Amino acid sequence: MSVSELRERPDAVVDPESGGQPPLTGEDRLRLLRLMLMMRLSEERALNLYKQGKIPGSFYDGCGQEAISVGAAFALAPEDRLCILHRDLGAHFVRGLTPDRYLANYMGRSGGPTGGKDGNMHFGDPGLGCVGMVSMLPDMALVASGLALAFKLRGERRVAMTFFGEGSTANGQWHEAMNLAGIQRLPVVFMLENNQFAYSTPNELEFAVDPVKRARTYGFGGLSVDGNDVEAVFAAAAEAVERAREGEGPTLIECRTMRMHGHGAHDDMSYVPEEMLAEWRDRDPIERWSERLAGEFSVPPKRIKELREEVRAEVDECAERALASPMPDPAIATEGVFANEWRPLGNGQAPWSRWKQREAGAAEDQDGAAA
Amino acid sequence: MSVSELRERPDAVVDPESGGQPPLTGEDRLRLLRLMLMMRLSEERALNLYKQGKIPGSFYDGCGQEAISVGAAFALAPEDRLCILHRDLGAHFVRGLTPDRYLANYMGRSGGPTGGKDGNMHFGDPGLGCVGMVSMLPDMALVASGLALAFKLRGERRVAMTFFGEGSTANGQWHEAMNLAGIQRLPVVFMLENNQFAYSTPNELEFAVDPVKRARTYGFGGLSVDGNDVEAVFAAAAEAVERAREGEGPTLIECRTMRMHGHGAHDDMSYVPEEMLAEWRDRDPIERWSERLAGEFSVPPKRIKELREEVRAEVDECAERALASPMPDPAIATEGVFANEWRPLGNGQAPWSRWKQREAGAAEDQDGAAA
Amino acid sequence: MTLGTKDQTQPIPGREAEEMGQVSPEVARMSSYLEAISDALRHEMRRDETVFCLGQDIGGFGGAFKVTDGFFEEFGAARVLDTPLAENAIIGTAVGAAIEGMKPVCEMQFADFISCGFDQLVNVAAKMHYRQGIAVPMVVRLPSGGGFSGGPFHSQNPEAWFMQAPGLKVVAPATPADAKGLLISAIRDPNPVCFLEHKGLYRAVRGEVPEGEHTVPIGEARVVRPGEEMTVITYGSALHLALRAADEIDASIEVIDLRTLVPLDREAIVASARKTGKVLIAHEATGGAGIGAEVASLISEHAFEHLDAPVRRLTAPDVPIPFSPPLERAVLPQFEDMKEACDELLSY
Amino acid sequence: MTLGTKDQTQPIPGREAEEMGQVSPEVARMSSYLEAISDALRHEMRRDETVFCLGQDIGGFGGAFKVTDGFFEEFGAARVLDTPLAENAIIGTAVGAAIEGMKPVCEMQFADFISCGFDQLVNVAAKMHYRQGIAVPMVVRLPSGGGFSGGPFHSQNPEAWFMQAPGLKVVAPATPADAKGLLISAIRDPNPVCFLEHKGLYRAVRGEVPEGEHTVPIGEARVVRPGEEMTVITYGSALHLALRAADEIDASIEVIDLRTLVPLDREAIVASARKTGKVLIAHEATGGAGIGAEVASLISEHAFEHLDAPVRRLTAPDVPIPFSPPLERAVLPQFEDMKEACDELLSY
Ligand SMILES: Cc1ncc(C[n+]2csc(CCOP(=O)(O)OP(=O)(O)O)c2C)c(N)n1
Ligand SMILES: Cc1ncc(C[n+]2csc(CCOP(=O)(O)OP(=O)(O)O)c2C)c(N)n1
Ligand SMILES: [Mg+2]
Ligand SMILES: [Mg+2]
Repeated sequence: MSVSELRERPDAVVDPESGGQPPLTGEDRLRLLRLMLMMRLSEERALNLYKQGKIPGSFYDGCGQEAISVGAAFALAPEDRLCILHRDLGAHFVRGLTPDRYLANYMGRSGGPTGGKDGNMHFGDPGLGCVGMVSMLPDMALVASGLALAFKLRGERRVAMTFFGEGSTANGQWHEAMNLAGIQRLPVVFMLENNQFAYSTPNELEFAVDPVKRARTYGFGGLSVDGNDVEAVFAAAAEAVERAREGEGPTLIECRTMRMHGHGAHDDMSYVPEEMLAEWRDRDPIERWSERLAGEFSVPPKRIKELREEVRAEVDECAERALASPMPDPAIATEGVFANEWRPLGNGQAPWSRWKQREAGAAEDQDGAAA
Repeated sequence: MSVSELRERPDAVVDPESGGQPPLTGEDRLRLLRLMLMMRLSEERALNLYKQGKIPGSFYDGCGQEAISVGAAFALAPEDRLCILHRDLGAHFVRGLTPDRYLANYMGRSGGPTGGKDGNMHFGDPGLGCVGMVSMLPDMALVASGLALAFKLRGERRVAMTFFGEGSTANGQWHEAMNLAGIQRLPVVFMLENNQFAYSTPNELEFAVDPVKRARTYGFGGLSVDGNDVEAVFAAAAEAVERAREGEGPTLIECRTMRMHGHGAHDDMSYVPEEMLAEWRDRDPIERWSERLAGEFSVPPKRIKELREEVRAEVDECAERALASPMPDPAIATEGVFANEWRPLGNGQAPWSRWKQREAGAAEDQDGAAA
Repeated sequence: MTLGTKDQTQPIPGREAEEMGQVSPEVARMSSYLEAISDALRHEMRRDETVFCLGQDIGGFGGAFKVTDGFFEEFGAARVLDTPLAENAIIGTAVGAAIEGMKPVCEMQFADFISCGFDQLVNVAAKMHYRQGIAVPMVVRLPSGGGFSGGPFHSQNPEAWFMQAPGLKVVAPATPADAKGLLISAIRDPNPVCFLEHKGLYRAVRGEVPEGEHTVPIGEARVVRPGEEMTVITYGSALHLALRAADEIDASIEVIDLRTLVPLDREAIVASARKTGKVLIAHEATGGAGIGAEVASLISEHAFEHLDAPVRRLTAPDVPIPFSPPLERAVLPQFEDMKEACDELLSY
Repeated sequence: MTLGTKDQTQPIPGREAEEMGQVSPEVARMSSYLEAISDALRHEMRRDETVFCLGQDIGGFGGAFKVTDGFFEEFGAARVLDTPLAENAIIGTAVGAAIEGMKPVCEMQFADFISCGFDQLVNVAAKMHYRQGIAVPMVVRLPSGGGFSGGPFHSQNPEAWFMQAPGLKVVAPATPADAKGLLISAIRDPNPVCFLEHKGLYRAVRGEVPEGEHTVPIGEARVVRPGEEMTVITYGSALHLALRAADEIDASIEVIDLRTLVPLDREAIVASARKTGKVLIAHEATGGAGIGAEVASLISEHAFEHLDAPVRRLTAPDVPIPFSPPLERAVLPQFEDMKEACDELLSY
């Protein structure tokens, strides 16, 4: 997101001048590309498996929206927490999930995070700080607020992040989450993905006014960014995460984007005008980022091609692993309704160089202390 | 409400100049006073009955808020519909309910509109175009939107009105109602009664920003008026009703007021600072209106005193009637779970001279046609 | 009986009330369960201008399961109203519209989402007439049930919740003819009716459905197959398991399709229990405090002396419905479970 | 048994698991049911920093029923969190906080308002561990029940809804000692627990309550009064009617207080039914698909050969709870109803 773009938004919460965010390194930029590619290629692979009848039930992907989940989650520290939604596979990968576990979950195999108990995108790896979504939208906005409440109550400098589609903002729970987060100034970042449709329902039947405008009426900032620009999403998220961590409360970030596939694989999206799709196809987040890397950041096109091939090979390998994962034992179907003990969520990976530096710093400090 | 006051509000939906509302006649002004007095004295009477143990369960009143329900409902035509809430007894009286039925309902007698099936303010007289509230707040905002939807679907020039407290706006259903009403431009008027508290909870724990500000983000106008000024409430409501009738969609009207009694009769409201109460006591809506009538509108103080005595006598008589109403037959306890047929709601009374004139006009027309 | 006064106040609707609309083969045609639902809806919308539909993606898109396919074109946007993603809004505005003389038919995209509109359903719609004498003629269509890896949020059978919310009628047809007949009856009923349509039957079940006018009275069970040695009382998807088991097992098995769950057809239930003395109650919903528990209790209370064996239940266990096929099969009653349960009861 | 596999998957928690916390009179004192609940909450909040309360008006005001009276002063605004009027928000944020290691205790101002937080309860809290292995240690306190003209929205007993939402534990104490012991156990349980506290018992029932540490294991019924001729299985407010009836009737009546509704103590239920052969199940909630139906079905399935009479239920009929005293009395089970039901069963 260009600084001027930010400045233009009257309700932008982020002062682009204040910034002070450690910038993205060259490696970070390649990581962002890698993660978006991993999402794209994993979902393509999954769609194939679905068409081959290997995925039971239905299939949903986030084609065209890769910049959002990748860019937003990239801002988070290991100790932060996420509730990831159904268009946001990239966020799982940012936290360290491997595609085999994603594919295994979709196929109902025991190797998926839910071990076959739940399907499609209804999972999160607790070991990576993620709480899997429920179908009911946008219930996770409240759960994320609750995670944030725990951080606030304990005085921890940690942040919760969640995602929801623009259609989900019509549900009462969205309002309850925004209102409570505003009153309590919770350290939570709400990523609103406006992909133009809720299933077949266009924006004008979902709301009369863009819901990002409501942020101020809940007592916090809201801003819109180009959801197909991974750096713009990252920059907005990083600012919001930082503010949340500093005790300055929640932020609502609208990412304008387009759902490039049907709502699910069964949906031919005949309700979407072809021109609309064509227009957005030209703004493909992966293509655009690749071009910027090649142009502005002088990454050799060969490197980008290699990256793509590396990711493809990794996804292929993961698919094999997923296919080799057994179906669950029917005996577990009636197990696990109740917990015997509470266990903490684990920390996720945080590939942004800023956190790597912090870790390195901490390790150095320790080394120093040990020495 | 002074025109200048209206003009000062940046988010006022009503253009005070455009006006064009038939003005209040002298008789209208006395009617408003009469209705507010009837509410005050009926509730005082009910409180006494409660203290005497004649009212089972709990007791709620709207002391100090009389201008809102009276002023708002006064704008409605007979064919309009209402969902009246728990601080709004005056609206029932505007529509033609007599205090005996109110008191009988509170006492669980067969003479109340619910015949003892429901209690306290959970009633409405279907014959007068009212659908009684449920406890869950603010559910009636959606029901009122549904009444309005029926009008819109049938192309009728009719309006639905409902009320809710500021605390209830935190509930998800409020948001769902506002959002839907905005999208569909429903002919509905939402009266927001900000009486400073939701039970014991003060504004700052209910929301970070005054919810009237949200109206615009739902695609319609919102304005705040002095809820202790019956003319201000009436003027705002009349404009909003007119707009709704003309197909211009919903309006949210915040009436700033104070709940002068406890949440219920059991609540000593020790959480309310005495100065706050004292301040609001000086703005008593009935006293203020009486003074304005006596001053600006030259109503002889004697007339006002008489009116008060008339109403008191009427309430006394009604109390006797209510006390004479028998307890319901236990046999009905298990009857009426299911309906055998649908029956239309009846029209309410509409004491505003404008509607009386319309009726007179219609009657004349008929006379003319008959002749 | 004293207990009865506290426990069974709903009059059982007269059997003779509506004899119209029985299947008469000359005007019937083969339809899927899904087509039968669409037919009923279209029939009522053509017949009665006050009938309208509201729900998510039901307009131009024709609904997640295509029940309202073509309706938008025929009836227009106002009568096939696409709503925002807000279930309380759908049900709450339907209540208001119904009170004002419309006959709304709400679609939940999946029955599971009723949890998001629960309050308006159980508190506003259900209690309205009892409290105020105001009728609320509306239908909530609930695509329910599992068997196709819908997972914990797209497979539920929430009917027992509704039985614990007095004021709601509840129907759960198992055949195309009943789907049509009960939906028409539901739309004409002056009360809120929860219409459970099992997704697994949408395209899998076909049958003869009378063309045009066809109603099935609410509150009346059907003896689908008479028998002497035992009874299976069931509804929805489990009916088909029961009929197959009755076919395959060499014994005289009576199969009763409840069709309506509220008000229950107590007479039919008790009569069959008294006749055969052995009853299996089968449904797909979880067992604990389910419809089967109510039916079993009624039988133990009112047919005690006639019972030759314990009343058995075959239901899903009290767990969320899992996604993966082997897990889902382990949870939802299967044909083998049905057969085994019948065999066990027969040999008791 | 095959049916069992589909129908009763929840292991019955070991009876021996927690024998601590039995009433030992030397450290007990007389408390009301309400005081016992406050005590339990205070005890846990002092003991464990992660325990916090959230709900409407629970802070400075001390809650609609004063359960948290004085808590604000002792524990501060952060741990006695006044929320906006939004039940899904209360439960949903509690889920999140619980996952992150807090132990939230939510207060619904009245149990009836759970309909407004239903979705977060049944879909998010209840299914979390089954789906993802993530424990959600939280309690939802539900001031329930009628008998004081609360009317249709302040008198409900919603426990059967929860039994149809696998993943929730449900307790419903009837005595001060159990109220304290079960609330402490609920707070320490790593699952979402619905804690039904009957408003009619708050001040009306007093009893000995152990001071300090006192837990009652979840999942364990209590034989409050042993007997031979018949059993009343009950919980909550109806326990007190049963005990009075057992006192007044000249017969040996066993009275069992279920205390926990999910998971049900099937062993205790079936054992008593087998012993006495005559069972009345009594509760205040409406009957249709209620807890009583589940218990009656269990008995008919598992104690069939031992039954000497039909299993009877005494419950509210399937109607909303009316406001006016004569109507409410006609609906809620009264002492006379209990006595009559026992007499009838004894003379069967
Ligand atoms: C409470 C609820 N009602 C209905 C649905 C069914 N449903 C699933 S996805 C969807 C559309 C969601 O649109 P949006 O929030 O814009 O997210 P998107 O899928 O476009 O990313 C609907 C209606 C649901 N998941 N939850
Ligand atoms: C959904 C819901 N939750 C809780 C309550 C309990 N309750 C009754 S009135 C009230 C406060 C309402 O405050 P407000 O909306 O400001 O209206 P007021 O009483 O001040 O007029 C509460 C919390 C309720 N009625 N509905
Ligand atoms: Mg969308
Ligand atoms: Mg208020």
